Amino acid sequence: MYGDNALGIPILTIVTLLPLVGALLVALLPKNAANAIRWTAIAIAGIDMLLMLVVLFSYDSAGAGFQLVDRFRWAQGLGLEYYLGVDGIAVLLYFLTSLLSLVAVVYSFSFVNHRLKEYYASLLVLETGMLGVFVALDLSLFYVFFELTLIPMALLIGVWGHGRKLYSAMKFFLYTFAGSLVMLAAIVSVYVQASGRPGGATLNYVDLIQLAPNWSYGFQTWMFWGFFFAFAVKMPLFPFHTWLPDAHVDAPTAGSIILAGVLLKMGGYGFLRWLIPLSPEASVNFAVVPLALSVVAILYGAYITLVQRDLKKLIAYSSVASMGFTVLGIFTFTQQGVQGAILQMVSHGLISGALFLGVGVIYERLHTREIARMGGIANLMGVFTALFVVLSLANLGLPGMSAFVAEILVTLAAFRVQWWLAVPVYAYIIVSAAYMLWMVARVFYLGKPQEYHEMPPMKIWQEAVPLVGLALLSVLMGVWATPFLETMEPAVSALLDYLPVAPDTGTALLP
Amino acid sequence: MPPVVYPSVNLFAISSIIALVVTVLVVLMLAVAAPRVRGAIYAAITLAGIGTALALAVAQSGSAPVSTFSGSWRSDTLSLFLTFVILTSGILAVLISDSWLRLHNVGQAEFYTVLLCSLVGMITVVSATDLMTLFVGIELMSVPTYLLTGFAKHEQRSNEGAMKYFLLGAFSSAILLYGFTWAFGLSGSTNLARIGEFTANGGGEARAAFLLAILLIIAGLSFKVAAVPFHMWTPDAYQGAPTVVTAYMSVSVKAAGFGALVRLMTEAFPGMYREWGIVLVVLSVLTMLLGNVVAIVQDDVKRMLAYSSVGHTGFMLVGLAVWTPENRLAVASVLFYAFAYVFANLGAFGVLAWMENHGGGTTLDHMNGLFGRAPAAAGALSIFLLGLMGFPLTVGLPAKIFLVQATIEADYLWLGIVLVLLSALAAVFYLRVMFRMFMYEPRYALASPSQPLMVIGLVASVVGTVGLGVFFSPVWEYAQRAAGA
Amino acid sequence: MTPPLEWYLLFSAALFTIGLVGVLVRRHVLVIFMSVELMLNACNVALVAFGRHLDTLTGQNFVVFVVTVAAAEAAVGLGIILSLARHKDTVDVGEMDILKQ
Amino acid sequence: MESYVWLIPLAPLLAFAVNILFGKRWSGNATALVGIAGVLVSFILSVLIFAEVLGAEEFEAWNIELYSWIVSGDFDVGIGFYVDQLTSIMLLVVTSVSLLVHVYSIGYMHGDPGNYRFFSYLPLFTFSMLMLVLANNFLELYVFWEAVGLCSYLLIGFWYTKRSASDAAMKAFIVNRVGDFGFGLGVILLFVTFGTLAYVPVFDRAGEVSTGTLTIITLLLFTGSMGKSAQWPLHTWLPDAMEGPTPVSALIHAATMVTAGVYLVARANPLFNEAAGTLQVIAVIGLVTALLGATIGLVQNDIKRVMAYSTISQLGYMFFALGVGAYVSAIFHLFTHAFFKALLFLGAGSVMHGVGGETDMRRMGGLRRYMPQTFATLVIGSLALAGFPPLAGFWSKDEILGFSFIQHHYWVYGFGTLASFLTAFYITRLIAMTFLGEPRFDTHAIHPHESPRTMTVPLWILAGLSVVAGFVGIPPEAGFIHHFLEPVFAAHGGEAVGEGGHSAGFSLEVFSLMVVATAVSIAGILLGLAVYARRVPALDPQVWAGRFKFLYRMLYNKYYFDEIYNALLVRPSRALGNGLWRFDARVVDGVVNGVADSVADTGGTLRRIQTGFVGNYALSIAVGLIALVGALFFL
Amino acid sequence: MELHSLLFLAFAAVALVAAVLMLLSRNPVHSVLFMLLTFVNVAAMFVLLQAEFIAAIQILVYSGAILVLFLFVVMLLAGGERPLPVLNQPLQARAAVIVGLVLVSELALVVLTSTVGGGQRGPDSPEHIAAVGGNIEALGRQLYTTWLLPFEIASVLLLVAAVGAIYLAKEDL
Repeated sequence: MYGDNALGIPILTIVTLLPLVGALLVALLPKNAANAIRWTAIAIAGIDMLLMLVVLFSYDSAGAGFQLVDRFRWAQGLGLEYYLGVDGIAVLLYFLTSLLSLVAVVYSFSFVNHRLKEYYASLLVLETGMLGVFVALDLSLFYVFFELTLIPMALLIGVWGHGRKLYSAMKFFLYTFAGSLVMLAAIVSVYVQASGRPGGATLNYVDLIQLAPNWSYGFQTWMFWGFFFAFAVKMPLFPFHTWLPDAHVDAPTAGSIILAGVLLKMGGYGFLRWLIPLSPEASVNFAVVPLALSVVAILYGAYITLVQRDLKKLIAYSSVASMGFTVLGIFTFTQQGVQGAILQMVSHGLISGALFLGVGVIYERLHTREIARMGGIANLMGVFTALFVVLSLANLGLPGMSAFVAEILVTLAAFRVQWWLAVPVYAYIIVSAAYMLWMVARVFYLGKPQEYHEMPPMKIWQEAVPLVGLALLSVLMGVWATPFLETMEPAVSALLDYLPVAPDTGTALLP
Repeated sequence: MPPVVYPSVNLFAISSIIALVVTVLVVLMLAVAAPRVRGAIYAAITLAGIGTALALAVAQSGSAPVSTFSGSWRSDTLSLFLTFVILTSGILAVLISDSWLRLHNVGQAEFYTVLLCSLVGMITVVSATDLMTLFVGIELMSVPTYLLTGFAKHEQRSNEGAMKYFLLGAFSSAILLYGFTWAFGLSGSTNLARIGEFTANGGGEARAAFLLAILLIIAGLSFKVAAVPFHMWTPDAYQGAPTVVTAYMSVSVKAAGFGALVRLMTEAFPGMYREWGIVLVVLSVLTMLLGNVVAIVQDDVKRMLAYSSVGHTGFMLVGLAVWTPENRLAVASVLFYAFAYVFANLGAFGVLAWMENHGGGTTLDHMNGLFGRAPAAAGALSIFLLGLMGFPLTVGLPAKIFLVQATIEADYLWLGIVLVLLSALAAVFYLRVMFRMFMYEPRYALASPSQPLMVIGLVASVVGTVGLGVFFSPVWEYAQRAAGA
Repeated sequence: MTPPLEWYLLFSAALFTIGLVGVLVRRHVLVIFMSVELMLNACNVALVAFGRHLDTLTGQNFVVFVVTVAAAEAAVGLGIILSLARHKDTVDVGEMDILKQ
Repeated sequence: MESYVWLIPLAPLLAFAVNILFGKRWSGNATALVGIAGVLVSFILSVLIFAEVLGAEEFEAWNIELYSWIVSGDFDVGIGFYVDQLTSIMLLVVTSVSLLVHVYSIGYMHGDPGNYRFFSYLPLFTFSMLMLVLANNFLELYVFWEAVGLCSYLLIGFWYTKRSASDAAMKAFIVNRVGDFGFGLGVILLFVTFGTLAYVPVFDRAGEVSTGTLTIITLLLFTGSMGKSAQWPLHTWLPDAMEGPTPVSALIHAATMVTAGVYLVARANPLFNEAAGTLQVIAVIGLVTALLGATIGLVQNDIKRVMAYSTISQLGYMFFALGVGAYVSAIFHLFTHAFFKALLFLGAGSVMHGVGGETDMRRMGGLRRYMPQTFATLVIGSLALAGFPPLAGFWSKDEILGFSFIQHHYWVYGFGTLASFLTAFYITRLIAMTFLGEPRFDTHAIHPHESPRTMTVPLWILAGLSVVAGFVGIPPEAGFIHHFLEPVFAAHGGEAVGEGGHSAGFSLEVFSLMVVATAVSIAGILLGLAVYARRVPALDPQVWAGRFKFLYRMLYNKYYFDEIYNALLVRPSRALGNGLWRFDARVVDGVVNGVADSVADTGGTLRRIQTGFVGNYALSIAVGLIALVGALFFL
Repeated sequence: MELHSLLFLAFAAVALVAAVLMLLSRNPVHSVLFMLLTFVNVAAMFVLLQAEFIAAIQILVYSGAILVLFLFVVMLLAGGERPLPVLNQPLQARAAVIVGLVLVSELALVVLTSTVGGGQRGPDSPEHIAAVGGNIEALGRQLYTTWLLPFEIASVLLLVAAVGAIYLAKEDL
């Protein structure tokens, strides 16, 4: 039952499903036991995080293939499996998920006082969904987890959000749901296609990558587009990104952290784990589309960010640009590109998660997200300012922080594919510096908040520690990226070997 | 004068309907003998009856297909599968109806009589292999549903819904009958298999006439399953009917109607599947589109669900439309969908009925903040709506997947994608209800009469919706066997 | 011999169409219902004619059931009309419009 | 010493860490002392390394790999150190100036509430700058290239509540990023071309690569230099950077960071040598910048801005020296310039300190009486800048001009000499306006005073260095520095010292050029004194400004570069952003919402079909029926 | 033979005209009477087709029971005394006529272009029927043997119709 699981216990199952159990636990607590609910949620998320460390330490980063596998057939005769496993592409994102979930849960401790039970239950269900996405190796299971994230996220936005929260929640849900339903049709196609093989139908990754290269080009084309929309919406890739600013602006802080930190990565992960392996030839041939869109996304996102007046929207649009690098890196199909893309996902998870937390810190004190109504925060909250500025610098790709490594790798990869692709992309570093510094100056340095609210210092465990921790992780990745890159190396190499591309120049098949 | 030769009769094959008819008699006699009986005694008797019928159907499921009564009845996996579906919806209907009947002082004996008779009709519809039996069965299915629609006889909307349903139902029955007439006249037999022999080669010189028969039949049955443009009665009748009745008939009539369609198309006209297939493709697209689009603009949840049920008819039609003699999945996917639909849709209407019993209503405003007032009800309704939406871990997802799979098998991928996109559209109105329940402030308090049977019914529906969403494979395998039979 | 089958069928088609048009153009609930009966009658004619042409009594048997069904429908229809009459003393389907859109 | 190199950057880094974490709670000069301690360690180590490099018979460059930073496929970049003669000189310059600025800042920053931040950023900068010069590969260089930019940003915006400081900091960072944009692409192209970024293999194989590729690479690298070293057209940030505290201007914006561009070109000389086209571009840009800076410097009234333009101009000198292949001369000038320009800035800081923060020279005058030490040191610095023999500036500047002349770059020589004349003139003007004549400030409100010892001592040290630093370059092209640096530039076949068909040392040709240079310098000084000290009526600056109104306006407004960039780049960018945003809302999102709305509208229309009238319903059925039956004729 | 055809034409003509008049007459009672006329003519047609039993129940059930029931209800309802509602949707009327014309031509086209008499010839030739004992005898035999199941189910249909109709029509319970 537990394939080559070194630990002998179904650790991935435990880690993945523990939050779901926690959600049930929370749901069973009495409504007015506020602190009990909070502590239970924190305990669950914390234990999950500890178990995640077990996963990390028992993961052999030099090993190829999937590790810590849990596997059994759950639909007899249909060939569907419950199949969990991590490889180098997944393990970092898997870790990131539990980290940011813990941050979100802890952050919410005193800031959420309304309908607590539902809140924490939603957060925990969301965590299970996200964790599952990164370890599910059967397409059916993947789809289940992929969709499972929708409802709690929509609830988080709709119930605990601000502004046009219902509109945003609805938009978030429908947009991503529509994308993933097309993917569903593609999954069913895979199933039908795969059911003709000798061993019976299958949807598991390991079997599918044996089959996919033999599929006709026409079928691969359909696979490509079928999966593309789901993940492009999730990323979100231009022009499917418009749900993102709305969702971010109206989401509660914890929701934004999760949304930016983890949810968007599901798209990039999906590209790597499913779209490309299932349409190897078509991915290479159609790569020009995501490449072009990602270049547009980077510049388009950056320029729009330049004129944002809402702090959350600013960071949200900057995410569009940042995630553009992920897509760009992936579809270069070079070692540097793909590794850079994964690194960018992890890095963006840390940085944007922390930035949104920072926005929360400000919002809790000033009750506004409008940059024009902020200012001079540096005079009142020095440490916070320092942290936020560091994170902003990380976001604009300052060397020594994680985003730089990712961006330089991706740009290098793009350059190798087509030099003129890299030139506009790299111009991003100018624009990103402009908007981040402009924001920092307006929010922290100049002026005073319009209505001088009291600015209590940061709450240590809820605000300061997560910010410091995330910033430190980003710095660690920035100054010593090798271990992270080595962890993903075997998986990325395997993926690239699988594709019909030249190892150095990737998609250089482009005209 | 030659002696009368009696046909061989296998009573075991029709034992389910015998059990139901016996139950009808028991109920009627009890009503006559003890008119003052109160409480859940009728419900208990009815449940026992349907349960017996279900047990007898299960008992038959192991044996080989039985054809009896001069070939007018066949008990095979297809009919048994649909019998399960119908009887399941019957049981759930009884469970959720009890408290409404008692709260509104509706004649229980009459209600259960009519309900049981409609079950007899539906089982006949799905088991009949002869046009004559089928026609009588369809009428025995329809007439009780007209009656049930009007069962809240003190409510004008109920009367009016019944009136419309009745008039249009009779109208479409006539169209259907005309189709049967032609099918009989062209082949000289009312037996489906015999007709099938005539149409095996595409109808020969009578091709046009056979097509006429097929199209008339499709028109007539499209009315029963509420396919566009024969669906117009649906919103009015569904909204006018007592909610429990809507719950019941929205799932069972559809299942039986599709059973009849499947039988007729695949047994009587299999040789002309290209022709009727394309017609059904067009109908399915129209139906999916209209049902889901108009549902978006409804403010009454009951009416919204009525339109959504039109949409679901469209989805199911997709499954049948892509039928080919080789495509085993087509019929199986329709069957599975019908089963899946029972739990989700009946459950959804059931929660509406629950709310009405509590003094609430069925408009969108009534849904506001339901989660705060009645978390269990809101949670249940959410699960049902997610099921209808086709969300993972509910039965709606595999149901939709199998339909799509069938389209792919038949190289009709675009139809599958249309289906999938319209499912996404459908999410709009289901979500809106959920949003109301979770994100709005409640408007009023709910009374809380005890409704034990209702709760059992709803819990059973939840279990069905979620349980089948995870462990769908036995049902799916059974459906595939039924389709292969 | 007897007139050809086609004549009967044409007659049946005409009768069916008249019934159908009747359903569409009349607002009196009973007249609508009678139009439906007309359609059923058209079917009956065709059934009997087909049966006669093919030397089978199945058509006539079918008619027996059709008549039975018509009777049952009539009973139910009148029941519904009467229950509706309690609220609205009308036979005009045009006035039955609380359910729409 | 090879195994202790890592201590050089580490010491200031530790100082930074200690100060940023704990400095806030400390009172007095504790943070300053921590900073000084850190830099002092670096300084001592640098001296030791210099001694070792100097003492070795045949010094082989140290190439130390610290750890593997990024490994991805064939992209393998580590963090490491590369120490050769050039590095050791740069280490000396950086650590010594840094040390002096640290000491000076004790006095200068005394009492500033952000003291601890200042003494955190300054070591951080020192660390970054040291890493920059120590880097052993291009990506590492790039990283610390940006890191010093960050420190510059932080320090320019040190008084962040001031709008102008904040804007200046942003501007510095963004303009530098424009340069880095090119630099980064250059690094990437380097890697794509060579398959590695480490100095040694890249330089070894420079000759194997086509000139075209190398030209592009070097041009891209030079873009980075233009940004960092404030070369035209990316020079606009440097004058604004004067918003930072003056010690910062001295350290970062005069002595060290801004010379990183020069260092880059010198370091990558094997590449540049192969790209003649690039060298020409560098020469032209350097020359343009030298003139641009010198001319604008003529009319500015802000004491620090004058110096800033002077820095721009002097950097231009270094670049055209590089452009004509005089690498050593460029480094020599970098070396001397570091001392006298730091001295000038610190002196200016001392002046400002004395007059309560005033920077406008029109409100100074006659300060000589109040702050004699500052005056004396500043005069030494000015003379060094003006190229007055035998001060440091004379030797290095003269060598550049001489080299140009001897190498037959006569136009370079001509314009260089013109710039030299202008330099002498504006620095005299600065001294005259500040120290000579009568006070033009309110003597009742402001009581100028000499600065404390912590400030004057560094001034004197720097003044001493400004005097003697030039001697390492005597005789021209054959001095100590030339021999010392020869391996760096000769090893790769560059136009090494003493080659090129002319004799090094004091030839007649060289000597005559020196005379000319001295004459030009003295002419400039005399003219300056005549105009601003003596106030010769015929030379009244206002009259001349009126006469050449257009020219004056152009100079006074710095050739309108800021305005042009605003109109051509900044505003269009924002307009583009706004346009795209509107596009996003109306078109991209509009399509999404439009689809939703149109579906709802369709639904609204379709629901009206449901009239409630049975006849209509039946009609629908009937129409469906005839449509179906009609279809049979087509099936 | 000629006579058969002539009679058929006559009956058909009268039936159709009566049917059209039923549609057109304003008074529901008139409608019922025209309906009766149609039914009688159809019954006569059944006789022509040698379906005597069917003709009989056509008269008995339709004319005798159902139409009388209609008349009863028409009288019962107060609405019956009001002037009959007129269709006030000209579009609907026009559409109905067009639909009717299209439908009848489509049906006619099918009847005339397709082979409609090609079905399986059954065992119930006139000789066979005569041998069994006539139309009613033969019909009865089949009804109670071959069609036993639908016959029983039809009985359930009548039962439920009765129960339901009574429940709905009942004043109160």
